[in-house]
Amino acid sequence: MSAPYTGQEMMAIATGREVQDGELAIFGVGLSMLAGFFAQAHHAPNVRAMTEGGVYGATPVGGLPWGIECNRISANATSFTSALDALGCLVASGRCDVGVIGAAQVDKFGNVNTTAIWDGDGVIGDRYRLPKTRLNGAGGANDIACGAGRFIIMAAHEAKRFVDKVSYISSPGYLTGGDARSRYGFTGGGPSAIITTLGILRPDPDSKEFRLDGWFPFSSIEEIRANTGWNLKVAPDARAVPEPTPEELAALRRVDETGALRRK
Amino acid sequence: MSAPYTGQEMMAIATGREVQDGELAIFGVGLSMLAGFFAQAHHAPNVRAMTEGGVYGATPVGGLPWGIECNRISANATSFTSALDALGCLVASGRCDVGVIGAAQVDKFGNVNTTAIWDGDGVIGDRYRLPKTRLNGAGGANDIACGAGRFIIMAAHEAKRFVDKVSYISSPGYLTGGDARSRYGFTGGGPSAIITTLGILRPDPDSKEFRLDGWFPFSSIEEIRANTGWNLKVAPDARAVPEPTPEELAALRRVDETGALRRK
Amino acid sequence: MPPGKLIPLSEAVRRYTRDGMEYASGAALPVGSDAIVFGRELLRQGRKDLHAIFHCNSQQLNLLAAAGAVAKAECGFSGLEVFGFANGLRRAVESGRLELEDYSNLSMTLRLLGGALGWPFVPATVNVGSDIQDRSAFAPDEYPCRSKIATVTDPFSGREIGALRPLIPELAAIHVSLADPLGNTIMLGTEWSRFELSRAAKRVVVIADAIVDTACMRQYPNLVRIPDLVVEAVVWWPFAAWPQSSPGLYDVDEAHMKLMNQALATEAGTAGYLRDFVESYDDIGGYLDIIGRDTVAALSRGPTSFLLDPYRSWILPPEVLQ
Amino acid sequence: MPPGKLIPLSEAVRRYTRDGMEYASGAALPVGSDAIVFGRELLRQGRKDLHAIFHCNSQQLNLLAAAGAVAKAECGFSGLEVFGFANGLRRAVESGRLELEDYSNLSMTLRLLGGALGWPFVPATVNVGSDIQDRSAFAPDEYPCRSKIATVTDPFSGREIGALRPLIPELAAIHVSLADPLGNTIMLGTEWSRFELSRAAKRVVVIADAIVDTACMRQYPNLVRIPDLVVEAVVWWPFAAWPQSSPGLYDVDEAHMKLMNQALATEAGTAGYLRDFVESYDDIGGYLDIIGRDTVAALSRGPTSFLLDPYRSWILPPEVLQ
Repeated sequence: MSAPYTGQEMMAIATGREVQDGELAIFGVGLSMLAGFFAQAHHAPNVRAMTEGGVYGATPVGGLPWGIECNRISANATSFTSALDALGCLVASGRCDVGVIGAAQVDKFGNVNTTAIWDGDGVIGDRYRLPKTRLNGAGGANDIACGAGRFIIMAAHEAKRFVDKVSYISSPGYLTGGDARSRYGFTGGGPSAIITTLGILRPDPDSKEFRLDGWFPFSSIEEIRANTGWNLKVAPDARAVPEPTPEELAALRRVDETGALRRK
Repeated sequence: MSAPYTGQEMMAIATGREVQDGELAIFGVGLSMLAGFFAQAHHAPNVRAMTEGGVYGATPVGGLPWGIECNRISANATSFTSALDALGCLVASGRCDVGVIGAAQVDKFGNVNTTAIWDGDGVIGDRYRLPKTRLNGAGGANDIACGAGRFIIMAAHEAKRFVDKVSYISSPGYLTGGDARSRYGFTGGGPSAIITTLGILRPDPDSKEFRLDGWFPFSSIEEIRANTGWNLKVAPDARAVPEPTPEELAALRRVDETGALRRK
Repeated sequence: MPPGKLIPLSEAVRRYTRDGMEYASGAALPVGSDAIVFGRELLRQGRKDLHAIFHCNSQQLNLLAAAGAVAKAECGFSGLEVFGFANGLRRAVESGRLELEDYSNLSMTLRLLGGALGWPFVPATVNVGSDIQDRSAFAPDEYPCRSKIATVTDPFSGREIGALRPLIPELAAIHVSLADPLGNTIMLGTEWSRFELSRAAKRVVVIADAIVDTACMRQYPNLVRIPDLVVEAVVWWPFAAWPQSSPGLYDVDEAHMKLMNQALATEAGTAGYLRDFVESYDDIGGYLDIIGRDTVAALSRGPTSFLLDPYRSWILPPEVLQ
Repeated sequence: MPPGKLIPLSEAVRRYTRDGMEYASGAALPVGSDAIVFGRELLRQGRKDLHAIFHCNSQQLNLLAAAGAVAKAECGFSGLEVFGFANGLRRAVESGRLELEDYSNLSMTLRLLGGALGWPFVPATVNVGSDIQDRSAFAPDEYPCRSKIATVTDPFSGREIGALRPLIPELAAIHVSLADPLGNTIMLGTEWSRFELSRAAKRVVVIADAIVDTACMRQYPNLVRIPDLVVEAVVWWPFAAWPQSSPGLYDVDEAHMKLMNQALATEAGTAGYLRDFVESYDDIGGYLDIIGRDTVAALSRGPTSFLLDPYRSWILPPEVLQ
């Protein structure tokens, strides 16, 4: 890749483009937070950003925060409340417009697994059994997936991660597709996009199966299909995702002041 | 009455005697608050007193507070939280040991009406109709009556107020008596005493009907029965209530620094 | 730094209120923090048929009810504490002009919490078994009423408890001690249920006794329980809770509390009160004049005024705000 | 003024903990406020078979799990944020030595809220429809599981939502920034769910980085979200959250976060960590020595240290406290 930007930077910018000005938005740590603050620095100056612990009005200082309550994000907050407030009153209530979550595994209906990986066929089975690899659990992502108006999933595009059916639903996407979500009392609408290291998937409006919507300039339909564990359909209007503009890159790099995204 | 104390003072002291050291206790404004702080000043130095708005650690300054959040009680608080905390987390949860509430009307099972009085036979009837006299509503008293470990009712002893059946249950006592309370999910045990301007009533352990337990030195069984609207039974061990000791009176008067209770 | 979200009181009422709306105040117990001045402005602009949602009655609801501007009200306590019955509200209820739906002080908070969390109902271990559950002024023919407070069965124990209807008021006009121009706020004194209300209401306007620089909020972020991201507009109005109290800023005006409640006991008294204390000022200066400048000064020297000390240096002067 | 409720850390662990108990920490997200030092003392006193209730995993749970002191755990997030997977907890789960029941970060708070309010269940619009509802490590044979998260029908709309089990832990050991000897406390930084936990737990011990005079609380009563009347005992222990951060007091110790998590990835590493960082100190002075006095000084000069400024003058010196 000879582009004047890294794949991580493309992914952060593509995610940030999903966030609109004035929206109430919740970001996790790491790439997700950089994507959110990039949006704020570039095209969404009035985005109302929050973290799930109830830290409001803050922008990170001194580099990428180590965590949602890191001193790097607590240093210039205007308000500290609580998890009940942030995840309950603002997210599960349906007030939050958009959230960004990560995924260790994601399936064709946008269901997310961040809990564990099992041996063998990867399926847990009807009896709960010990996982081969324990991951981080749902955290606030389940709450965002249930409550936020829409949410965006970020994931590394590899066939083992993009599976037909996740082995454990930590955070619900469209479940079995169609209107399956409507059986539950969710206040949120479901995942609007999966931003990957290679491109962007979006759900078919009816079946809710995720289709290829765009490929990053350094990728292709073929590469993406080869790295997807289900038979990925391509949306009729799929196209190459525009590469970062100089303004976007400059804004992102102001936010990513220690260059965390440029190292990869 | 030639006693060196007023009837109001006797009533406050009798109420205060019900509060034990170390208890978590909730008091309303007026006489109830003076009774509580008298207990703290006299025999219960470690009573954990609170008001329903979530004002903790405060003792009134400059006279009887006008209200639960009056500056006279906000001036030396160690903590301000909220109604959800005080009435919910501390009272409705069952954590509060004792509460004191007032009553415009109380019946033989300790049910309290503070909502309204109706014309005619005083009964609202099967259809909600306009009251003759609108009172103050339930406030926090319903929450105390449902949630506090036990509660004490304070009321002026008059036949029109001590009725066979209140016309509206604002705050539940023992409802229809016996174990009627157990049908509901209440965390609290019910009223342990009615302290009146003339004496003290306590519930029969089985029927939960209130009986005369004690008369103030300036009153009598006869006067109390004559001022009670149901056929008041007298407990086998009923006796005259001991008059205030000099120490009790001194403690009460330190609390009642503007002499609100001495004027009547 | 101003204006940010700072707008005049009259503009806030014009922009965010309408006849017949569900209007919530942050009304705490009747002697505490409430933006009574917002109610005065509602009357000045002739708003009517309001559905008032007040945690507790305050002099605001007492006044709005006396003036005939409220058709329905829901609250947990309808008196004025040691100041007695609320004569204006009482008169409106007894005449049938106002339907008053009774809850308790906890159940009003729980209903706001339910609205804040987006729940369809809120569990309650209170109010059940009493006439608060069985009677409804809004559904007078239903007895015992179950459309107001229902019951629900705990799926774990099979035990039955109460179920309250959540509240999602169209507008909350919440009194706070301090706000910055962005809408970050500090409450001194108990929150009562203002936190839950600020998350439950569709729109929130805060009315602050004083405006401070945002630097104050960055120094005390743990005090900012209602942050800018839920606030639509900020109104600066000193003595906004008068004649009630605002801990740290001013004490209750005992004489006016009594005068006001006495006036609201009759139609004639109410008319006089509206003339003298609602229609009689043009701006903040005129408002402070009707309180009385001596009274303003005396009430500001209350026993809680030390509570304001840490924030005084950040208070923005009037010339920046008007 | 001291001691009031002030007791030594070792005494608090001796008096309030026991093998097999339901032990809750105020653990916030893994880089934030948590009394990790309380967990170290649990290990020093050999406590085992704990049922850990952690809103989120922290280095405390990671350590307790690695050392084999936890038989069951419930939490919403089990990682270490940007520091990666929690190796000690992970190893204990994968080996089957520890049953980890999964919830989400909101549902853990809601369960504490339900415990605080005395509700038999808590409504939830989250967790349903996922394997968090359908799977239970505590009831592995039940599928789809409904004894962990049930459903309940809204009596008003007929709509079905989730019902969570409330939490009422036997003990909560909650980290706070400041406490007075009576048990009034100030948290700087997000509360996370420490407020709800302090009302849900049967007993509350607070562990404070610094002890202040009660006059501080009277100046800032709105900051005192956990007041003395719910607190059983107060422990003073500086850098109680190390290597995690305590906003206003000290920053996260990045090097030790990594060293610790790397050590906990193996049995041998864990044994070494216990020897060097758990069993290796006799008192607060010795504890600060193992952190490193230079590190202590450097971490205290973090970007949030201005948050402590308003309270510094009330901090009581060590000689009064020991």
